[in-house]
Amino acid sequence: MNLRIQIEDFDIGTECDALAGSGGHVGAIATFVGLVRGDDALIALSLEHYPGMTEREIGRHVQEAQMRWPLLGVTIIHRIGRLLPGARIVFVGVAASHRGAAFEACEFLMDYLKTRAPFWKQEERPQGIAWVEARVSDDNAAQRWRQ
Amino acid sequence: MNLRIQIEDFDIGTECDALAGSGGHVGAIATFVGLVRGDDALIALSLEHYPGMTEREIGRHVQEAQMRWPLLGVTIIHRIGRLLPGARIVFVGVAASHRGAAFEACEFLMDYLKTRAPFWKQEERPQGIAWVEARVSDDNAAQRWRQ
Amino acid sequence: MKLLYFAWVRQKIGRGDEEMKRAPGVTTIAGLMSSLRERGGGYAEAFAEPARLRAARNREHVPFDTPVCDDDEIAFFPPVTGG
Amino acid sequence: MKLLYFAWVRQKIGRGDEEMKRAPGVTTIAGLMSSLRERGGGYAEAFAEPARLRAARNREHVPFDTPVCDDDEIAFFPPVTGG
Repeated sequence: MNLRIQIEDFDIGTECDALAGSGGHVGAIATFVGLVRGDDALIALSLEHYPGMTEREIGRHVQEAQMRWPLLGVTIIHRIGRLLPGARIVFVGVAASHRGAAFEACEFLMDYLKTRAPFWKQEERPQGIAWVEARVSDDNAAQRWRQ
Repeated sequence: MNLRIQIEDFDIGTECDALAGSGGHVGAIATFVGLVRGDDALIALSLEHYPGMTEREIGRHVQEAQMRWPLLGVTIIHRIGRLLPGARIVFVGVAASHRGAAFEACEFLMDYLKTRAPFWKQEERPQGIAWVEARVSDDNAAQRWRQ
Repeated sequence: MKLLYFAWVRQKIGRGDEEMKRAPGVTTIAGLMSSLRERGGGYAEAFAEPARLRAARNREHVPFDTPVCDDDEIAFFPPVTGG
Repeated sequence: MKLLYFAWVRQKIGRGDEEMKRAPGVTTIAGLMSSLRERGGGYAEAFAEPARLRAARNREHVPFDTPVCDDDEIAFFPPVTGG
């Protein structure tokens, strides 16, 4: 598992190469890249996290994914700080022998990250700055994995 | 839609950058990279396709994906020719506003590509070279989208 | 008519494509397969078991009872295995 | 005790963390919230509506009736919004 919470941007090709490894066992790499959307005149998105707790909670969900699916590698990178529209904000990459496990684990981890990971977001718009409230629809997406 | 059947390798970072665009509308990029697995002493995998028909059939499935989900971009690259274990063989990247559409369309397109796209594969092993037969389990994966 | 062969069909026949003048009696893909099989040799091998083959007419998958015309592109291949 | 504040809780209080000596009467997170609210000012604002807050003890989400010890790290924050 490769888990980083960082201010810096990341390089998708480098992360995929690392996930591919050199053993010839990896047949599938599913990745997800989240970008800051410039909807509703968004100027910037600022992310804050709880250092230590964020890594621990994400790590626990990676372990859960590793128990559920036969995975050969997981990389999660989440950026914090002030990000402009179009900026990369999150990367999840999952390597497995077969595509089903890679896709499902990647989506499982993203649903968790987008809803219950210990991050707080602030949106900067022409009319001011506001904290983002927790959303119900995202919770539903994460909830389906509990069934 | 960006669809290429090619002998050459591809660069995942470049493809993701192209999918991200510059409009600030893309919030989610789901990608899949397929690699040649070195299982059972595989020496090489050789792919053959039906030029013209392959592009047309894949294009039709991309259109179907675009009707099913609100997509902002689709890139499909499929390599042909002789590929060694560990080599990248296929890339599917889907850009959308939200992650659900990106994930589902990416998986839909991969299920199609892996089962019904007009490719034929030959496996080279120490004991000889053999054509790969169509598989039933893969057909089932593609079939679920018909329900 | 232009004929295309892929995978082991191509290998058995020994070529990937050829031009062919449609014989008057050949009106369907099934008829075309019979006439090709009668050439013997690799053709006889390639078309020995129609159940192992699929066909396309002008780059569309079609059943064997599909009519063929003089300027069609007809392809024969095993069931596709995907990428 | 080490206290941590995130997001608007941090903003209302005006700091992200502080050390605090636990008063003898404070035995749970709820008790700690009451004692912080009594400080007035930004603290009173931050802890005015407990329903808008969540708490963690030693980096684990916990309910408000969880006991607290002298060397705990206690964090207060709004419901997480994910990444």
